[in-house]
Amino acid sequence: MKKIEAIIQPSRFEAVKGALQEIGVQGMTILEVRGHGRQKGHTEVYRGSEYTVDLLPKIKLEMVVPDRLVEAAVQAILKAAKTGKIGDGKIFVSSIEEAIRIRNEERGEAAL
Amino acid sequence: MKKIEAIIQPSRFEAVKGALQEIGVQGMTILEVRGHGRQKGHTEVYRGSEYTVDLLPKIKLEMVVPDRLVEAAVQAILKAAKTGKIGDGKIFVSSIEEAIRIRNEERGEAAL
Amino acid sequence: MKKIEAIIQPSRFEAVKGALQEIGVQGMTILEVRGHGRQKGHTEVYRGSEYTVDLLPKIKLEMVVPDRLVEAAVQAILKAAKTGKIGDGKIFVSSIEEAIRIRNEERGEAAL
Amino acid sequence: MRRLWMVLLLALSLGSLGAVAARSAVVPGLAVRSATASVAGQLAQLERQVNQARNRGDNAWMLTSAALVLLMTGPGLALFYGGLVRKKNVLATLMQSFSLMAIITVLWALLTFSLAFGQGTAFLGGFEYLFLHGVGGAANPAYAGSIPFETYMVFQLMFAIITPALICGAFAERMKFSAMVVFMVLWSVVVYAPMAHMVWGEGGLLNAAQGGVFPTLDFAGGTVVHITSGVSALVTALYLGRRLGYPEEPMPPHNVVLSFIGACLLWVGWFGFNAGSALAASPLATSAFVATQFGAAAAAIGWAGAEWMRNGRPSLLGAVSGAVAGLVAITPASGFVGPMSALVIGLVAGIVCYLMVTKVKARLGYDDSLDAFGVHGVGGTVGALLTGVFAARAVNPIFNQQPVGLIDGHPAQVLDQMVGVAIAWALAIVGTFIILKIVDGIIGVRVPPEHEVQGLDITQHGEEAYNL
Amino acid sequence: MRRLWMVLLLALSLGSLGAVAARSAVVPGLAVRSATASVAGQLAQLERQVNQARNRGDNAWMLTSAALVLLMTGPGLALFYGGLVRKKNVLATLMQSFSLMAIITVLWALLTFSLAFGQGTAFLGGFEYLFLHGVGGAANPAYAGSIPFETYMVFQLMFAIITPALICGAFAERMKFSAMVVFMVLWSVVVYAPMAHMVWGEGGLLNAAQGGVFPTLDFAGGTVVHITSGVSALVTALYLGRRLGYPEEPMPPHNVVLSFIGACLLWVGWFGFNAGSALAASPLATSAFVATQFGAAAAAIGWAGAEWMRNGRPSLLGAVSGAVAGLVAITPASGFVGPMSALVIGLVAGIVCYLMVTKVKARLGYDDSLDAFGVHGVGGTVGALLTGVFAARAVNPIFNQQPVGLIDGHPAQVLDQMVGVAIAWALAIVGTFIILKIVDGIIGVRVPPEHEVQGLDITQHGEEAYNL
Amino acid sequence: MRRLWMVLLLALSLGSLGAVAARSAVVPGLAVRSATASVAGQLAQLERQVNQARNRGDNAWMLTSAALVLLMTGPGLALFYGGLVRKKNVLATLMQSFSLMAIITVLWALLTFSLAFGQGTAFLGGFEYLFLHGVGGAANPAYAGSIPFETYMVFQLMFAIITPALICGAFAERMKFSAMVVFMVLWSVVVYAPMAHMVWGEGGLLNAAQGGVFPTLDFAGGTVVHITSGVSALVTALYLGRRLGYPEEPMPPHNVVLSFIGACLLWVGWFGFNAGSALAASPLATSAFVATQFGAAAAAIGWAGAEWMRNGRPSLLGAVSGAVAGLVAITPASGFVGPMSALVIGLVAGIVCYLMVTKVKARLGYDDSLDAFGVHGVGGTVGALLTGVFAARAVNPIFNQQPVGLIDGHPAQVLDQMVGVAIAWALAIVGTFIILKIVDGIIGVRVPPEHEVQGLDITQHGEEAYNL
Ligand SMILES: Nc1ncnc2c1ncn2[C@@H]1O[C@H](COP(=O)(O)OP(=O)(O)O)[C@@H](O)[C@H]1O
Ligand SMILES: Nc1ncnc2c1ncn2[C@@H]1O[C@H](COP(=O)(O)OP(=O)(O)O)[C@@H](O)[C@H]1O
Ligand SMILES: Nc1ncnc2c1ncn2[C@@H]1O[C@H](COP(=O)(O)OP(=O)(O)O)[C@@H](O)[C@H]1O
Repeated sequence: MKKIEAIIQPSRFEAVKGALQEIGVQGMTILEVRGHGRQKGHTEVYRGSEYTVDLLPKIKLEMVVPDRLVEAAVQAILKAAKTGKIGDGKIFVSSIEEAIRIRNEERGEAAL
Repeated sequence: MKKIEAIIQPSRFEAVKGALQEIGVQGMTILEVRGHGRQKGHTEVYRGSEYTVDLLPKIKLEMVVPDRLVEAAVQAILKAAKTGKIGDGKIFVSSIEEAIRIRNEERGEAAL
Repeated sequence: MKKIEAIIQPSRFEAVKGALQEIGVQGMTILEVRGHGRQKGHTEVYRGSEYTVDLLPKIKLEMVVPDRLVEAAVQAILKAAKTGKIGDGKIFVSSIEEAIRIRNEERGEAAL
Repeated sequence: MRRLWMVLLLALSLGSLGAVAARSAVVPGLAVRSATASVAGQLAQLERQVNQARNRGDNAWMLTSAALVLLMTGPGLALFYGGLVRKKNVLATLMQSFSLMAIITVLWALLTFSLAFGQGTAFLGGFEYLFLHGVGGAANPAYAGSIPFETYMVFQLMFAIITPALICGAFAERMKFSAMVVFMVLWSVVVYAPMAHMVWGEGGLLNAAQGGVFPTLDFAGGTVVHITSGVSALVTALYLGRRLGYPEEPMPPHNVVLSFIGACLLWVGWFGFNAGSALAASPLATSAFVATQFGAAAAAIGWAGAEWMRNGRPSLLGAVSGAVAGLVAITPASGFVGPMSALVIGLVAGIVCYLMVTKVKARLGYDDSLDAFGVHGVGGTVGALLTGVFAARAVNPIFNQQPVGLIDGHPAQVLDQMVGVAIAWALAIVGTFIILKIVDGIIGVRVPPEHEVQGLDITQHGEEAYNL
Repeated sequence: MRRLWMVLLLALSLGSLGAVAARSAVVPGLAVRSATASVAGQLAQLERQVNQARNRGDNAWMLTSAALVLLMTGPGLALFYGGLVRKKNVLATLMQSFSLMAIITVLWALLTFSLAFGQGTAFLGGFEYLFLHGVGGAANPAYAGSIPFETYMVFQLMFAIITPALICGAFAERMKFSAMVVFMVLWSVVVYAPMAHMVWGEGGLLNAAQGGVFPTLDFAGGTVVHITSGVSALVTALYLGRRLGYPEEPMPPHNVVLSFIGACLLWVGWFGFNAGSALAASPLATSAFVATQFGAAAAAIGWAGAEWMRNGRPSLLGAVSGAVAGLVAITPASGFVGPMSALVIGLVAGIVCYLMVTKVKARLGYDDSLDAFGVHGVGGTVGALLTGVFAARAVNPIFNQQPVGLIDGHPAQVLDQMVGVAIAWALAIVGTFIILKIVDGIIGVRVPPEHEVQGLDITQHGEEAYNL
Repeated sequence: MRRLWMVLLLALSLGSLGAVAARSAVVPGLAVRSATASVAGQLAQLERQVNQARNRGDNAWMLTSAALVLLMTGPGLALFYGGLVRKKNVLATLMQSFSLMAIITVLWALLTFSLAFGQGTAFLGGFEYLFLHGVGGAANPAYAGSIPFETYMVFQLMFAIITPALICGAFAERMKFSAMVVFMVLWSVVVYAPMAHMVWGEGGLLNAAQGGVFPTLDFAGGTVVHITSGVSALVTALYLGRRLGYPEEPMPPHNVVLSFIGACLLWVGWFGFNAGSALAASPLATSAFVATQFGAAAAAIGWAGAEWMRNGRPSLLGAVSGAVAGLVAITPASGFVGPMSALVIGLVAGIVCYLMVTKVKARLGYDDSLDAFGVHGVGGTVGALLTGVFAARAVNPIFNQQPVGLIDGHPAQVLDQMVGVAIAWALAIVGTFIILKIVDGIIGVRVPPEHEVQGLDITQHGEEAYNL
């Protein structure tokens, strides 16, 4: 099993969710995060104090999928999230050793 | 060392925290997340626009524990978080290579 | 590639970000989380109901870096985040198998 | 699509501009007022004009007061309560207050104003004002000689709205919306209308201004508003039972800032409530205004001070809760007591309500979610009794210059106050219990547990307060 | 640094205390008022004093009303709208209302008050009040005999502010701020001033009180305020086109609590709007006050009830939207109809606007983001027409005791109302369309798509509403 | 448990219903008013009635104004400030304003009203009104002839509350609550009471209406309220030193929407503040009302316009800050200047305060957290001086029809204004510095650094604003 973490632009979220569902990835967990990277932020001024805001709102998706689905999921995300502009985000893949469904204590891929 | 990630129903959080403390798991990090899975959402209507809300509020716990504690922790979570209804959530286990306590730079299991 | 997760005091965040940038770590994702550990919380009273708040606000940084940068990044975080008081937080290191930049589909270390 | 629309609209507009073509204007002839009256006639006319002039000032204040009292319910009380519940129930809580603003208004127009202020018996008004028949621009001297009867009606309406809204604090986070609507309609008829009639209505049993059998002093609604609602709140809290998870699970207020805004608006609006109850912009209104300010201030100090002594720190929520408790307690007294008495009443109420809410409630174990009983029931009772103690003829010679309250030399007034209080308690308990039984039988009063867990906003109203 | 400052400040203060040294006080002599007039003289003087006394009461109410109407725009309407947009656009939405509070005020002082209320022609006022020349403490009987003309001016100013602010609901989340400013200045001159003049100005074409050619009943601004703004809103929504992602992407209100606060403040402020339009604290003001309350209540029930029937659940947003729709519809009628008619008008408006916003809009497909047209355009039109139906001489004998509305026995009034409505629609459509063309040509009305995605708060104003 | 309760309550209620048994009602005899007076007598009586009628109108407005001024502090100012701080300090910030609403009220009742408005000396009032002795329903012509003295007292109380609350902006996010309480009590006695007495009190040194030695024009509190608070704010900011992390660490407002709501309520409430200072619902009140609206509007444009030119974008926070600055500056002038002058004063104040807050403060490096000095100290000083320039006898013939301000032909008035300003600065600096020293010595004024990091909400009050 692999865990896919994708950090994407908030405005692409609905599209990504749809693309993943199409290829059969149902379960996922969504976090509101702030991202820092190459994408330059913007300046905000409050009563003369200037702040450079370089933490931009992003959506992070975490999903654990069977190994065979990894590449399909990555492709689905790429297709739906890509706008070609700096700040589109990243996908990271790592290993998961065990998965358990709390409801019925199923383990392994059956639990996903 | 293993990292346990548990996505649970918000209403079970206090019980899970208690169960973990009983078996000696103190340190953990808590995130408010939204989950998408089999559990069907609900419909919301704002001035005639209908939205199907399929991102439901969940609590995610992350804790890094020594290998020998993993199974006990999983059992504790299962016991406290299980209601038997769809949407109870998941537990994922993965490997952690290094842990460091910032305060005193201790490393490894001593840092947990 | 390694993933570094650091849970730090919110008040140290700007310093840590600066320290990481100095050693060349640009990309990172920031989450607002609540931490539970040795640091004891505080008591809040609302109309006579007392709550012990043992979930304290923390900032979690996640960054994926090439192996060679791991130790430098850890040191940078330690230096900037350490105050020596309980609650300074933890750093966890784990393996990442693949990284992809959504914008141009670059993979591996080039994507970081 | 957009273009089509544009063209259609432009066509319409050109057409209608044409309609202004030609039509002769008929200016209505000016009424000529001949004025050749004798001195006596002139004097009489002047007197009428003087009355009208005074009425303008009084009406200005009473309309302002009516607006202020509506402000107390929405957004005031709604926010006060809405901030105290959990995030998943905030809209449902606001909706309780807001729906009462709508429903009670219509009910009042059709029925309950007449039941409360028609002549009827000592216990309930008659039907002469059904559909507001005969409630117009002329004053009704039985109630207020210097303002339109219609002003009195709408001012009283605002009281009829906030009273049931106060009860909502007790059953917050677990009552069905449909059940609440039916409950409140029945409650307005069965509890509110009779109580208002007894205390303020023509010929009412407790009407102190018009020689009721047990003359109960209640300037602005200690018995009518706060005791009835607070005691009914207790009954509903007991009847519905505790919220799931109470008291083990922490249920801190989801947004204290909202409660703060609500409390401040309650304070400001309360000037309309109390000083408006003078029914004129008279010195008595000023006196009630001052008592209101002083009662609130002293009670905020009382509650927060008690916290400071017991917990080592005063809290904002404590201070605002105290202010509300003080406003409740000063309500019946506001038009009868001087400023120093107001300070005492406020201070006592702040401390007593603090103890009630933080100590007694915990010991007794009922779940009055937002302390509707602890603040309004208890504060109202304290205030009603202390009114009997501190009322002074120097402030309000209601009994033809005879002594009014205990300190003023009329100890029996305390007994009369007790009768009023007891009747209010009794009516609230019996009425509320019966209505709850009925509503529970027909639709059920409590939401199913899974809905309670998910939150009332989604399950009762299909919306969420805060979205991305 | 800190020390240096301290020293400097202390030095300054010691120096200035010295200045109080010595200077002889000259107490101005007291004016002695001799009073040896005959009875006739005394009577005449008394009459003047009586008038002054009445004026005080009326002025008290009118100043209160003016304050209430400003409260409707800020924070009322601003919050109502601000809660409905997405988080990234909330400050921009508030800024639209707030900047109008500033800009329209200055414009009014310099130009538009005169254009609206100067004598001029049947279509537009003259220039005699430019820079408020001659607008002072004395009453102007052409408008209001018992309050300073300056009071009338500032009361009307508050209407001139909220009217354009209402339009903002239609183009929310996508219009350039600079374009909005220019658009609104032009709109106030081209649409608002003529409409206000025609309906309320001396010699206005539709002025019912002063014998206009088509006497249109509009007590507090159904045509002048709500139809002009609502219809202009539709035109801007069509002209600008839909928001990116509409209607596929969900765009739920980011904070319904804010909208609730705003709606409640609108309701309370509306008492100033409608009852203030009596221009005196008279029984007519009370009547308008009551109609306002009843219209809002019935419409909230209408809208939420319709939701309950169609979706199985009433929503808070529905209830407050309904209340606003009812307030809109009762506006033109408020000083002409009795309480039972107000209930009917409210109920009809609540249901009609519900259908408009939830069914018709979806079918037609334009993106009136916050339903400025659906509520104000439609509600205003419904209200203006129903005013012709329900207006009664018993409430307001505006036509010299002749029948006023359809039911009262004057069916032709409905036609006059239609003329007024048609003119308001036409003026709004043509005026708004032309202004949009001009502004679009000069600066462009819509922000670039990437700014729209990022949000107007950051891109137009360089700030964010909510920070850590 | 629940059952037991139910039974108990039912028993109680049945018992008390029994008490209504029987008791004969004694209807108090009706006072018969014989009315056989001569014409002269009738005239005299009519005159009394006329005065009473006028007083009703004036009292209606003054009670409304008092309520509006309280609204300015809570929730107005509290939210304005509360939105600007970081999330961890919001409740502590609200608590500062709210606790002053309570504490200053009690202090005023016992002591400070007398110190401010008793006769006493040119510098401080006497003790005759301790415990509000003699402050009742009758008018006190030395202050206001047509309203109860008690109305005047409570109206002035609201000023005494907001003035110290304004200072809180300077030491936000770092002062101990206990120290704040003691500081404010002392400050009210040592700084506020004398200043109010000098400018407005009978026999006060600067009292322009009653022939003070240096007649300083201050209609509604430019010196008394804004300079004293703003300058004291500067002193506390310097004394306490900067917040930890200032200015390197970003400290953006945690919720600009709250500040917006606060600013709007300040604007609306300010009508009570300024127009209420006419102490009657007179044409002068209208004039002050208009000046208030115009000053706020022009200043919002001034500040936001300056931002637009310098940053390329106007901000909402800038616009509302500008409006507040304009309201501050117009305060002393409001009852003395015409509408066009008000526009000029507002515009100047908006620009000057903008430069002060954004440029000068940064250069000088003190940490006036929420710009209490930059807005109130600077705006108040600008306004006080410009009042001397623009005051016109046509608006307010305060000097017996003699010219009033510079443009009116009385250049010396500017000097008198400078004296008033200098005294206010001096008193504020010296008084505040001494009090700070004392309080710091006894309890310490600043929270420990770890508490400052954790936030004042938790450490000072044991609560958090926003919970799950
Ligand atoms: N090394 C990294 N580790 C974790 N998150 C990262 C990393 N680099 C980028 N991110 C996340 O991806 C987002 C987009 O990255 P950015 O560098 O701005 O653009 P791009 O990926 O198009 O080059 C960032 O805002 C951040 O949330
Ligand atoms: N494959 C997955 N990867 C990550 N999170 C998941 C995955 N599947 C489920 N989740 C999380 O677990 C929650 C519960 O899952 P769901 O499918 O609704 O119920 P159940 O686990 O009882 O079948 C989801 O809301 C989501 O947050
Ligand atoms: N085993 C763990 N797994 C995950 N997060 C942890 C763990 N232990 C601590 N943390 C996080 O680190 C924070 C600091 O830990 P704490 O025990 O309070 O202090 P310290 O690390 O100084 O001993 C906690 O609030 C929590 O967020």
